[in-house]
Amino acid sequence: PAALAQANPVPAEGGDPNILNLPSYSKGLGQPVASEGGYGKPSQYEANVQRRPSPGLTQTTQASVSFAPLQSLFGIVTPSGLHFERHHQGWWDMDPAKHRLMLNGSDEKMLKRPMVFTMDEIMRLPSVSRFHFIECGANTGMEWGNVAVPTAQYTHGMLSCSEFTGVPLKILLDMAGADYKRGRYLLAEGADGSSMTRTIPMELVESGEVLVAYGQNGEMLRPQQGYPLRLVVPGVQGVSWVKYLRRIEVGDQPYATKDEAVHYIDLLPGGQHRQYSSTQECKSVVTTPSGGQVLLDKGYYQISGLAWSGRGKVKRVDVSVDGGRNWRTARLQEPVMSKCLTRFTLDWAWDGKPALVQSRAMDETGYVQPSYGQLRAVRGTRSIYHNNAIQTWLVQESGEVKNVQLS
Amino acid sequence: PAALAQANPVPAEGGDPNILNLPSYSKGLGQPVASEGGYGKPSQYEANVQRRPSPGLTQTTQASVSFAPLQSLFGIVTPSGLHFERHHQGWWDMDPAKHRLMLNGSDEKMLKRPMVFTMDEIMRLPSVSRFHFIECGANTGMEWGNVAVPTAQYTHGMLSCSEFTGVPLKILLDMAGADYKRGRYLLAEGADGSSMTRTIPMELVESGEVLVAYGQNGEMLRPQQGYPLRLVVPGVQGVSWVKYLRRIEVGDQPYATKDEAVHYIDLLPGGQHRQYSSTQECKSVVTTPSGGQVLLDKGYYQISGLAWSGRGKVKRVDVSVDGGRNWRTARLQEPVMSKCLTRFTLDWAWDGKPALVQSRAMDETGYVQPSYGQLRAVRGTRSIYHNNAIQTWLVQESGEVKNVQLS
Amino acid sequence: QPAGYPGIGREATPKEVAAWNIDVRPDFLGLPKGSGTVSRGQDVWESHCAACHGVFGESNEVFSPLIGGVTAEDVKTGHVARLNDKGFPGRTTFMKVSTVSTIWDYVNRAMPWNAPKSLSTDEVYSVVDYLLNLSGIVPDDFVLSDATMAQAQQRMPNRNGMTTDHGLWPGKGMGNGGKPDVKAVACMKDCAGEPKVASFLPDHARNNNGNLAEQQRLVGPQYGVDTTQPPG
Amino acid sequence: QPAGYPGIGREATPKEVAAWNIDVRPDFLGLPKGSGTVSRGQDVWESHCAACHGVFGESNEVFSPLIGGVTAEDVKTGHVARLNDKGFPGRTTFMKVSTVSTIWDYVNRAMPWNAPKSLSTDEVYSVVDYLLNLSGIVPDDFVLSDATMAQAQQRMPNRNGMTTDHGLWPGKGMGNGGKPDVKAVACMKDCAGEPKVASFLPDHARNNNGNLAEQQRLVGPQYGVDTTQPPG
Ligand code: HEC
Ligand code: HEC
Ligand SMILES: [Ca+2]
Ligand SMILES: [Ca+2]
Ligand SMILES: [Ca+2]
Ligand SMILES: [Ca+2]
Ligand SMILES: [Ca+2]
Ligand SMILES: [Ca+2]
Ligand SMILES: [Co+2]
Ligand SMILES: [Co+2]
Repeated sequence: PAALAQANPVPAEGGDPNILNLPSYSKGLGQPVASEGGYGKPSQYEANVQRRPSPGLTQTTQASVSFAPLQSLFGIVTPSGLHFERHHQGWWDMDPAKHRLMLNGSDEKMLKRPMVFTMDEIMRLPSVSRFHFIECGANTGMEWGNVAVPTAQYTHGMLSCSEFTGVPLKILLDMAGADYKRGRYLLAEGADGSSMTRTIPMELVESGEVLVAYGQNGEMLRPQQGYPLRLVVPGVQGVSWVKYLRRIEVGDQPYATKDEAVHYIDLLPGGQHRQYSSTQECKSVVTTPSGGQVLLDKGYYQISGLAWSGRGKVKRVDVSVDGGRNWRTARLQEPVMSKCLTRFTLDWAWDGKPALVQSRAMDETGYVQPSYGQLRAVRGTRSIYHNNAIQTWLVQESGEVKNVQLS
Repeated sequence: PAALAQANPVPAEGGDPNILNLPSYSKGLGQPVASEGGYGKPSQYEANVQRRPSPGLTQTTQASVSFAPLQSLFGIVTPSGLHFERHHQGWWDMDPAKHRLMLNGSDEKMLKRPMVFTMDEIMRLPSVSRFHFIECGANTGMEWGNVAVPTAQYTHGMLSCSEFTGVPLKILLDMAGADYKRGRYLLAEGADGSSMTRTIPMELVESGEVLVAYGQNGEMLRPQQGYPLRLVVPGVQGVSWVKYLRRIEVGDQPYATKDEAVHYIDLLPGGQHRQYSSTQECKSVVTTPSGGQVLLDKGYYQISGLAWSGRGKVKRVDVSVDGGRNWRTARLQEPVMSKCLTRFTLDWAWDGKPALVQSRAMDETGYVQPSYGQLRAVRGTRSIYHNNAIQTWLVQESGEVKNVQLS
Repeated sequence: QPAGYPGIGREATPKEVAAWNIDVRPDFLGLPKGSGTVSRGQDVWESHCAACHGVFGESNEVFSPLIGGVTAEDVKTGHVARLNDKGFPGRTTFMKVSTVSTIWDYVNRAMPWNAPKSLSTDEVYSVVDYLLNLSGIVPDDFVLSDATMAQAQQRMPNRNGMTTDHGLWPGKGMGNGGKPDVKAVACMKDCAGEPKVASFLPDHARNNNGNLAEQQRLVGPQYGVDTTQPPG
Repeated sequence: QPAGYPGIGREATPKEVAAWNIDVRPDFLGLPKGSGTVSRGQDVWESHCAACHGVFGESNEVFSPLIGGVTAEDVKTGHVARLNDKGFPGRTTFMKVSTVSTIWDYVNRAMPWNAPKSLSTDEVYSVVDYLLNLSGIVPDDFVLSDATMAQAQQRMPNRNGMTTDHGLWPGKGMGNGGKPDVKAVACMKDCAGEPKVASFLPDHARNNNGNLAEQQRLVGPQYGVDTTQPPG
């Protein structure tokens, strides 16, 4: 169904019929407990809030993306049913009792002993639970050259945030007796058809941040997110968070796998590609208001959005409603966590005139999110990955909000 | 299906067949993106993880409870599909476009103007997002006299924790011009058949903590949790978090509604009842290991559980494996938030002998969770509500874990 | 218009407030004019309530009994003596409730359970009158009305049965200001005596909540016990 | 047994490691013995690959083209010149990839897409040989094997096309140690010139991603615009 009219007029009949005539649910008996088979679903009125592919973006549906509906989400937790998807060879629902994790070395001396773990064993080891964002390196990739898609879902929706639970990979490597001196690179490998592989720096493992995770938002990972096991690599692009994780190899060289030698490489002006670019730099986006929405009234609005950094905590977010000439500092919603989404908000009274709404995040390293001009001056316009430029939404006089880029 | 055997033996054939014979999913093409209608579901192998009513506890299924499966949850966020349910007259899926919130006074002078809001209007106002637990006042109520149910799901499962998003009620009361001097009590009322009503202290509203909430874990509230609007009253028992919220009245007296005059009152030795008891005091429970589980091996386990307090942050959790003679202080998982679940963990090497596992939480006020003996010395054994005694799980030599109470 | 958020929200009309402002307080604020009799109440009860609650409010088929357990002596003292009787099975509504407004308000807003808010005001007065009569609070000829409800209140069997002297009200108007009733100490070593198991589920009850093997995840540090089998 | 967590995990057997340790590195570590020819590769290609990728690897029906855009000159320089040509449509696999091991490893683990890991080692050598030949990297009679792959590597058209001199590797072994390439400043007042909209979606494309009215929540501070209707 299309949008409803926003109206709360002083009623003609001396009262709003929705108040004066009691609805059926005020006068009847409702549904029983556990009536959805012991696992509840959203309201029927929320059917518009879906993850969606972008038409024409990919040629197949199994090597494809569905985008999280950022424009409709609150706070920082992404409901697991709306978590963005990126598959290279489709998703599977694997029997966890048969799943195994192997640790081996690129050569015989890299590990004291190669090891095999069952899920039972992994879930018995010491675990931690941490909130982190995951962003695909290609998020906002369609927008490098110019505006390509209309809403925050499509511009920024390869982004989600969850509470992950798992075992620090360091614990497993210690058990296997890894040679941390020689073994400065890890290969993570999945059990699906693509057997996705990515090179991971040992530094992140040693920091205790990299998790062999089975839990997401309190329950097990969803099949689309790698059930029963995925690598969690906070701050690093999603492709490295290998799903259906079956193997970790400790090595002394990077692996130049398909998704780090043909894709997820950044084309620079001059024709060189940056390889092994992995960190997701500081970025933000306003989700309310955002492209494809219509503001129906002048007056008060709360500008709201998300900020994040692959290098640590978000320190500050500034918001402009005049296309970047003047900025005000937004409120950051606690808790502000490292390598995690941070929700920001700011009061705004819309005067009904065109407005260019932007947000600009800064992280604890002092790094400031760049404008398109600043980013393109270094990286050109033909990359696909790691576009963290400031997003601009144009609120038109009609109230309609459009995705625009400024010169 | 019943439990699988936990085994990872050194394989006879020189290798585990689950490794040597590649599974079909390593050799095939998986499922497309957005293949579950744009809203994903858990794995088929997680079907045992459900919210469940306790057989025989209630006579109807609409005035009833389903319990969250705490023994199977990770971290602190409760997946919304597994959030416990407590309905008094069933649940409804209400059209948010027709839902209204009214503010009025118990007399004409209590508010400068009674007001009506649409959902559109409420969602336009300044909002915050905060993580809080919600616990039914009757949680663990079956256990006041003696052991009644076998698992953590039934002993403690009227407990959940979410990121809630909504408007501080104070903002609405300010708009309506509430008389904060006279109006020290609020009545919150639902729109369902029960039109649930509870008295709320103005002090909690003034603190900014009470929210008129529409968001839960990033999406809208689920119908079972009050879609489209519920009151969030951090630290206070669930019944006060009125679902389907349609009205707030500011008054100068408490209201003695059915659920604060016939139920949710605490029977003391001597026959008096405590009325308007609302705060959920500091409490904790070990979820791993817990009743109904079987430990299949001696050796390392990570004891894990949840702690919370309606008076603020959890400061410390101690764990005993000898029935309370000796205690060790557990690790608290960051972030530790006020009136929110806190996950604790502790290493444990099970020697295969009977063990009595307990946890004891302390909050930032210095309050220490009591033993059954300490609690019953004051409140007797015939109350139904506010049982925050230390839970004991007996790990038997067979590995089977039982719910027990100690003398 | 309120300052700060122009255009958001509007003043409620008197008709609207009247439609929803249905609560009745212990001081009877909110109680609409009207009246009812015991005999009309019995008619209402038998046609709209008895199927669920039993003819005398004694049924526990869909909920705990409403009626029973109170005595003429309780009506005098305002304390229900049987609340102290551990042998008495269950605690009925009228054993607990101290305020007659509570019953009126609740029946008016929520009963009959499957058709709440379907009774007229006088029907509510009548059926509450009937329940008060069944409980021995008012005589057969008592007319319950906005004018007489205070008399009924004076005879509520448990009217003196409530206390707010506790630490669980998170505000200042009632209670003791938040002081907890139990003061435990976090002893760390050699704390209690030898622990003895005093209560546990008997083996014959182990399957009462269903097969626990089917209520635990299939993988993990431990599984669910198959409670269709005897222990061991 | 490892210390700390006795009984958890076990040593992998050599057979098990061999079954899963299939990766091939740029230095050819992991490359199994074997060989293949262009003509056998063409057979493999036509029966197992061409349906999706086109007979000459040129198809964009299921994925971007694998073949095309590289020249004999590129094979000499190790830089694909067309990566600099903004007019060239798309960027093929062989325009980008700098390491032949990458192709071998990927075909071996993941292709054919609908039946990964179904090719024999020699079939993988052959089909990769065929792709190298299509790209003008190896001659028609080139036998690709564990012994000759290094020769092919020396002729990869984009072998000099990669750099790790950037700040996006979160480790020490590569990159510049994490130094960002863009240094923006958080100006607060009168910052840029008059902002001008330089790019936006043309009106005729407004419904390209479906009706946006159906992609927004039905209630809230704003609704979705009905993109089946013209703007305004
Ligand atoms: C279809 C079944 C049904 C019918 C008909 C019904 N009730 Fe009830 N009644 C219930 C249930 C179930 C509850 C408990 C509701 C809850 O859990 O909050 C209840 C609760 C009550 C209570 C509160 C009891 C307590 O201790 O909380 C009163 C008083 C009551 N009913 C009176 C009435 C009256 C008067 C009528 C008729 C006008 C009536 N009921 C009709 C099922 C019914
Ligand atoms: C059923 C369709 C299909 C068949 C058959 C198939 N492919 Fe593919 N191929 C794909 C798709 C789709 C991708 C992209 C996968 C991804 O997104 O990761 C791909 C990717 C590739 C790539 C990597 C290209 C790049 O730039 O990432 C190579 C190389 C390749 N295929 C070679 C082969 C070979 C060799 C065969 C036969 C042995 C084969 N393909 C059979 C569909 C197919
Ligand atoms: Ca290897
Ligand atoms: Ca009132
Ligand atoms: Ca308005
Ligand atoms: Ca019964
Ligand atoms: Ca073992
Ligand atoms: Ca096509
Ligand atoms: Co990606
Ligand atoms: Co409750």
